[in-house]
Amino acid sequence: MEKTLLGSPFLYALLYVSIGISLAGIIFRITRWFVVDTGPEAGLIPVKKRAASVLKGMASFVFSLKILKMFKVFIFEVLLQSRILTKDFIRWIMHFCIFFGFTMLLLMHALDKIITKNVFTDYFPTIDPFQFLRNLFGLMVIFGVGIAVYRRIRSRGSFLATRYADRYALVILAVIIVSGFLEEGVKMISENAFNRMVNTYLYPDDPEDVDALKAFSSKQYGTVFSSAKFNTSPKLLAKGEMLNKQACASCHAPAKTAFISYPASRLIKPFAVTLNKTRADIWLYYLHVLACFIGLAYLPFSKFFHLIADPLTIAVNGVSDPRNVDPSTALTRRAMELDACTECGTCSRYCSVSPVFTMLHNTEILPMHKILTLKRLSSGKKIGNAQMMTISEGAFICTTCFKCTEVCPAGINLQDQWLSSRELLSEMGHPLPHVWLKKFNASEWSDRMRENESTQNEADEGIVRYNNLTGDSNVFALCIQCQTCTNVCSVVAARTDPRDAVDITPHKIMNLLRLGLHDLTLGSRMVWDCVTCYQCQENCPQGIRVTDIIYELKNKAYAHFKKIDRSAAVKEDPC
Amino acid sequence: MGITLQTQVLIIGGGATGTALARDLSLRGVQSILAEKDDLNAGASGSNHGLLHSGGRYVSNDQDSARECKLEGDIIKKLMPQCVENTGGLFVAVQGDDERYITDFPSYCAACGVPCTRITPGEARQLEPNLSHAVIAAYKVDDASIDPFKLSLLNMSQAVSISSRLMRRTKVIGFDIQNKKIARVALRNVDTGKELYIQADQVVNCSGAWSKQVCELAGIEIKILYSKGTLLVTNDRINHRIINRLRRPSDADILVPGGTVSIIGTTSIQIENPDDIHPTVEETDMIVREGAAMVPVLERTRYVRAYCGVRPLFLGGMEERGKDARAASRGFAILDHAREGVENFTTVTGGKLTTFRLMAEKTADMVCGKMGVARLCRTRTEPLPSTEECQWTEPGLSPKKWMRSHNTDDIMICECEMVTKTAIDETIVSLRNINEKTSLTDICMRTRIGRGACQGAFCGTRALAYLFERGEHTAREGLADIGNFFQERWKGIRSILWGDQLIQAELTESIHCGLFDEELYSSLEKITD
Amino acid sequence: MALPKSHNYDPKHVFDIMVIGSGIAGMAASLFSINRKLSTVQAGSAGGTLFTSGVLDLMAIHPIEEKKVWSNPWEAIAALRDQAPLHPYARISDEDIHRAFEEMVSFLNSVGMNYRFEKSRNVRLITSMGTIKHTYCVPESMWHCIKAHEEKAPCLIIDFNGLREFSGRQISSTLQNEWPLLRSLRVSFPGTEGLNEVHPVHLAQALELSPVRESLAARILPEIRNVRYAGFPAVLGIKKTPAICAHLEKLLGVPVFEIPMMPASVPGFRLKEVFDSSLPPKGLLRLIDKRVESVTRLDNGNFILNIGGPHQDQFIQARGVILATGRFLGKGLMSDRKEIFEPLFRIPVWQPANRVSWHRERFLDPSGHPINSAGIEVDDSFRAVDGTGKVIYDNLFIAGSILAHQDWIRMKCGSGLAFATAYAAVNAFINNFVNSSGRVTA
Amino acid sequence: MKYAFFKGCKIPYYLEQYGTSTRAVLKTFGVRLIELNFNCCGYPNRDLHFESFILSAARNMALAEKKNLDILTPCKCCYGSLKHASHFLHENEMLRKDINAVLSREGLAWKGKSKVKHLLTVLCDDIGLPAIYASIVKPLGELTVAAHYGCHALRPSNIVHFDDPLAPSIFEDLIAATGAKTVDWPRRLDCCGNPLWGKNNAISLSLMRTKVMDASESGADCICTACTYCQLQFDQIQGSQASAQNIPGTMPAILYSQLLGISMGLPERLLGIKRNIIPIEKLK
Repeated sequence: MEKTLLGSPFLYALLYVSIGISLAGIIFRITRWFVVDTGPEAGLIPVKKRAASVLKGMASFVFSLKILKMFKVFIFEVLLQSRILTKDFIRWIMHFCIFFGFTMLLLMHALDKIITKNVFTDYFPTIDPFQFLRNLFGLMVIFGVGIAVYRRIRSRGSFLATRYADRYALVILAVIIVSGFLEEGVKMISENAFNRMVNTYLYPDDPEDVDALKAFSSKQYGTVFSSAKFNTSPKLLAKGEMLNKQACASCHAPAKTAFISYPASRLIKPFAVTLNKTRADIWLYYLHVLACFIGLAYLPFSKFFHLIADPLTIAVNGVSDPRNVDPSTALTRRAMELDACTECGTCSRYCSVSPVFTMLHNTEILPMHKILTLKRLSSGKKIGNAQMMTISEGAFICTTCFKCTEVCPAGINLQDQWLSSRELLSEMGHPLPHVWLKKFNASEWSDRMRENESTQNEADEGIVRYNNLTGDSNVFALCIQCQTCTNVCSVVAARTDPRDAVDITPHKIMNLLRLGLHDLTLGSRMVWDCVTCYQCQENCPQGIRVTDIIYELKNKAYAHFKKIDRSAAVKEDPC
Repeated sequence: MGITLQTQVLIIGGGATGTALARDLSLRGVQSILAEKDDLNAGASGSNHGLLHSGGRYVSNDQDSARECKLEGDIIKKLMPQCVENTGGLFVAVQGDDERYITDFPSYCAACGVPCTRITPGEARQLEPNLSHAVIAAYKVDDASIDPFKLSLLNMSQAVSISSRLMRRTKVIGFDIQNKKIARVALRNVDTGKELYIQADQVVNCSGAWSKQVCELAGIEIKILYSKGTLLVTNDRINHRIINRLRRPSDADILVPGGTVSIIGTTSIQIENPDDIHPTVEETDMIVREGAAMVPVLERTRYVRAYCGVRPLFLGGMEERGKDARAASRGFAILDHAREGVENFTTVTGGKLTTFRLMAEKTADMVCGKMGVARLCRTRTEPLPSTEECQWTEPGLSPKKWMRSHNTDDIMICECEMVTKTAIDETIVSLRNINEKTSLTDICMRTRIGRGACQGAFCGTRALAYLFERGEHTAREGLADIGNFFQERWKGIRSILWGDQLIQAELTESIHCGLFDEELYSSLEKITD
Repeated sequence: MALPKSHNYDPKHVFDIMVIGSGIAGMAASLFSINRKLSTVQAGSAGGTLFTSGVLDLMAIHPIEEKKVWSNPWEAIAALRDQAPLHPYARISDEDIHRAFEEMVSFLNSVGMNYRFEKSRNVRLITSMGTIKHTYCVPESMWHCIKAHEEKAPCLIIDFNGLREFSGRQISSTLQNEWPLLRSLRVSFPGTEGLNEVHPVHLAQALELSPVRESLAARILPEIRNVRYAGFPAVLGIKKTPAICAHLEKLLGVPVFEIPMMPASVPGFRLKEVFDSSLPPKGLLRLIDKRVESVTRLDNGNFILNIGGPHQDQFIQARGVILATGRFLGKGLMSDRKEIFEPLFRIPVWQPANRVSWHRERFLDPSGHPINSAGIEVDDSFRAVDGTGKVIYDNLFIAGSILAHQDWIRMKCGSGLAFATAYAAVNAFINNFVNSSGRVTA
Repeated sequence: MKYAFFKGCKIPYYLEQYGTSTRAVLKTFGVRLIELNFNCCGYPNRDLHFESFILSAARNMALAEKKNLDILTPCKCCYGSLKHASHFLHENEMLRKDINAVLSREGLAWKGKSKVKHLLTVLCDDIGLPAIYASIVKPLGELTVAAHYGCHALRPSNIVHFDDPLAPSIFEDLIAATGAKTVDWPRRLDCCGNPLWGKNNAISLSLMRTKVMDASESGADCICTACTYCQLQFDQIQGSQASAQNIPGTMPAILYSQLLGISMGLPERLLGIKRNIIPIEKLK
């Protein structure tokens, strides 16, 4: 009957279906790497060409010495996950337990007919070491999952966001393993299982034999019998042991070596009778197998896809120079990298501008969130103007310091992602502030500010909290109009375009402030073209902090202007 | 002997009243010549707070004026908005001020129909952060600030555009009276010394503080009290609303925000002769002291200028009020000199900026009556049109326009007030229209050049260079001009030279005397007043 | 011995002289004292010499109310001595004044800022205002201006679009009667075509690059025709003026000269540049933009000066102090509504009775404003004295325009006064504190 | 000697040679450089948001403080930024409180204990010119160098305390040690233009070109920098521009750490001279 169970066409059907889905999904996702737009090169390079250049790249690679390097990379970075080990030991333990334990279960247990049996001719799942190892690997996975859950509960926050995908992955793992253990445990105590085996393997010549075996197995394996109307005399036990040796021991190691399932079986013993009645062994088995099938089918659409994307990414980037990116394969690689991100948050934890995030509270500053955004962008989702401005803020606050690229466990070339996405954003009309500010001249900005007066005050509050040079006439009232600041300003000297020259100069800033026309300074070229060389401040005979004033104006301008919708039209000041 | 001009009405004096009268008459189809011995608003019209009274100031001691102010104020806000900044105003009392007055104030206002609402000192300081913590009571009123220069310029320019004619720097030197009528008036150009005659059906004397002298030329005695008022201009604007001291009118108890600056004043000192007056150190100190009681920052702030004017207070039949200038009515009087036996001669005197239109209207009514012109006043109902060249007195306008137009060949001449050459060009044109030559002082009055922190040291130099470039000046004229210009400025800063502004003055002198040796050419300037 | 560097000098070092002030007088005092091997430290704002016109007056007008112009400065000084015995010049001999001038000018020449003067003659220099300035010693680059004016030679003044403070037309027109052959030409400065305003220092910096000079000359050359001189606004370079003049003369084929213009102008920047860059290498420790916050005096008479730097106040010990903080512009004197005071040492300031009498009613009043004669009174070795004529500190010396009883603006004696008094002050310090062996005594 | 080595954001990716050459040079003087988990110095964000700038800088200084180390940075912008931040933190108590409140979340605090030093200051003051002179094995006699000071270390002097802001000499002194000649060039204290790169390239380039022109007219073979950004401007950007528009007369730029390294005979591998875009003929 066990045969029929395993081989039930129903299950096989399911198995093939899930394998089918899984493969289709994988193929689908991989093909997407060649289609989605992930950078400024997009549109320039047709899909065909992308695919072609990738193949060419692979070909040329295979026949190069890099293959050796690749081997090294594969051992250390893929199998041993050295990239994680160097940054975070606990995390490495967790990840390695899950990865190794599950892989071994897959190979030794799930695929035993195909692999284990052929390697070990005497293989039988219920004899040692297999029974023991199965428990061991199972334990590793459970342990890993445990750590994972613990980490996610403990370090909540912007660096490690837990979303549906993560929960799902952990749950499915847990279900598979736990159901596995329980099923094993239930079998141990199951009378049906005992009877089945007795009927199959024992040829009793003495009616007492069955009782003896029962007695022994209930002692040895803890099997629970509904009708225990036999007296467990030592003699009987001895006989049972003997019979066991003949008939069972060859395929049944003592249950204790199943060091998880056995204790489990002890725990559920009280309910044994009911369990036996309800044939728990069977439905637990179904649960176990189905969980595996679901996991398999859902793999390409779940976090587990990194099982495919990560090794590839690590391998590809492991052998290529992050500083000069081959534009022909760039798009595809980036797409793959986006899939490789497991949102582990390492990048954000090491991000050079995370203090800026702490102050501005714009998650788009953090690399991990930026990758998610890039995923959204590349999937071609519509994103609102306001949201785009937030995204662009984050993108350009990044200092491209290369740290995140160095620490990414998936080996993603984040640097390249940032650089390309910036170009992309600029093309989409969301360049860095110094550039989009120039969309209007000073007085056009002042018009816009007038229309958005409501937002202004609270924007200012943040700025005047610590110093208010631009609001305090004592700061600039000292000006005696000597224009030294302007004369020493190399930016003013560098102006050659008459249009630019019709803009204010440092001393004019002082005058506009005194005339109470702050809003005319904020959007001025002078303020935003200032190289902050401090010549004006150093040379002012009246000791006016000219450059610091310009800095403050920039802060004010930015605080105001980023609230203003640049696409909206406004009325001119009827002056 | 000089030429003789004909006109229906000769208006003597180009202040607020004179120019308004010219406008009023021309709107009634009456042709006129306005003769001004110096320049528009050279007298009290150009040297006051620029305050459009809600009336609150006079409710206690001069109810009629208060009512007039209320009515006229509303008309002006409606018809001449381009000259008004509707700031609103406060009346505040500080510790030690008369409690009775504080409590009675609302009833006074009610009596004159002047709206006022009480607010707590806290609220007042909310509105005006610079207010003293010693403030114990505050009322909100409808005061506004007004640009008297723009006002007169616009009035005059409309008058000229219709039928009137302006003659600046032309002084009346005598009347030729034949059978109870002024047959012709003799005038002299104060620069060239050229003399000329004007024959007019009616002669109206709007010469404010000088109306006494003018009357004397016609052998008529009128009783005028000269009250000198001095005001100080701060380097930057320190209040949003007009701030009045809540007490019976006294010294330095009004702080008026005018565009980019604030103006504190005034004093009231009785003088004998309206000519050759200038702010004194004593007045300045007193104003700073008094003003600081209300707005402490006035003690520390930088002042860029002081100026003073003479209020002509008509004492007709109220000598008993004694000689206290403040007690004298701020109301106006229109004197038909037919009584003294000169039939076509009228003098309008007294009054205040806020009621200038009304004065002009009433005067025009009388003059028209005499001439048998039946048309009614239109200034009460028709808005005052704006013109390009008359807008440049508005603070902060020039930089706004400059940055808006983004015109690549517009040069900035004055940096403090950020006045561009466009403003100068338009001024030059407007003066050419009345075929006159432009001087730095003219430009200063019509734009804001020289009114800022540097008081002409830098912008005067640039403006002069520009006038030469335009060929407005030749030879030694330039030096004479800038000499006069500096003297004109000097009158206004001499009394406020301490701290930062003294530094500025030293810089000015070290440039123009230390480097340019201009003092050696000082004989070139004409000695004015 | 390693020169003290402003980034790593030894704070315990006791300096011989601390010069307070970075104007002409302060710079002169620093120069003279390092020339005399005194360890010297100078504190002052960065812009000390910015407002100087670049021409060096000695003495031209006295008595000012008569506008009497002297062609020989020494005669003027002589006249001054017996008519105004309180004037600082009256305390210094002609020789010393001359030596002071010589020492300063030779320093300037040694660092490539060539100056020129004739021992006993004031020169008449054209200004951008079209006036004639009476002065004594001018930069080489302005010398031809004087010559051209004397000869009334055919001359072309070049000015630039957007250089708002300078109009060749104004100059030629103002001078047309006395100098009919003076013409003017307006061109766009290379690289500033169409700009609505240009700034003198930027032009000067640009002219330091030869391609700019060539393209500028090319624009002028057609107009040169029969003129004998070419005049420019004073923008001919900051560091390389002589070379630039030479190059332009070569390109144009006529002598070129500069006309001084409204401060803050290039000649001022030149002096600043020269002093800034040439004195520290000679051993001067400069504490830039650091006002002296307060002063205390040790029993041995040494001054401890607290130099204000945010949160790292430096304390400098010096045996003598030369106070050359200038007048109001230099913050050496300050004023409120009541009085004029000296903010640092709080030493008495001789001044008019009250504010009413600070200034006259006419700005250009020939007799000058009384406030300009206010200042610190000193004894013959330029030590500050109180009202009774008693020396306040025997090691506090005063130099420059902060001194009382002089009106440098009207008398045209600013630079000469600065040099001479600085010279006298340094020597006085040496005479009083340095014994024959040349060692400084505490 | 031991310092916390503050590389700044640009060195790891854009200018590795500055990091390696600095390490190499300092190693020979027995200086140990410790790398901490520093973040951005804050300079790039000062334009946009004051507190972000201060917090960034403060966190770095707090990290160094925790380890009782002074900070050494080879970048003048980082130097200036850290100096400014500590100035503001000193000045403004409210700011100090707020920032420390944020820092305390990571168990950090800014007390202003550890000093911020620039590579040049360390070489000139802590190691000392004599030691440097002594270490020279191959003087660069034939090379004439224009020292480019870089704004953010120099001004405002009352905050950065680097050298005399108007007549600095520290850089020339250090170059002289290598045996190279220095030139006095009018624009030596001006800005390199990099702060505007990517923001207003026209001005950024014209600033750079004027300096380059000036340097070559003053007879220099190359410009010497001691700042990441200045070097990027003069080498990579000038180089790329030159090649893009084949402009002749480009002026090579070399980092002081490289210059010194050469004269000390350190191996090319560490100095990374070859990584510089524009080669210096005389050094070939």
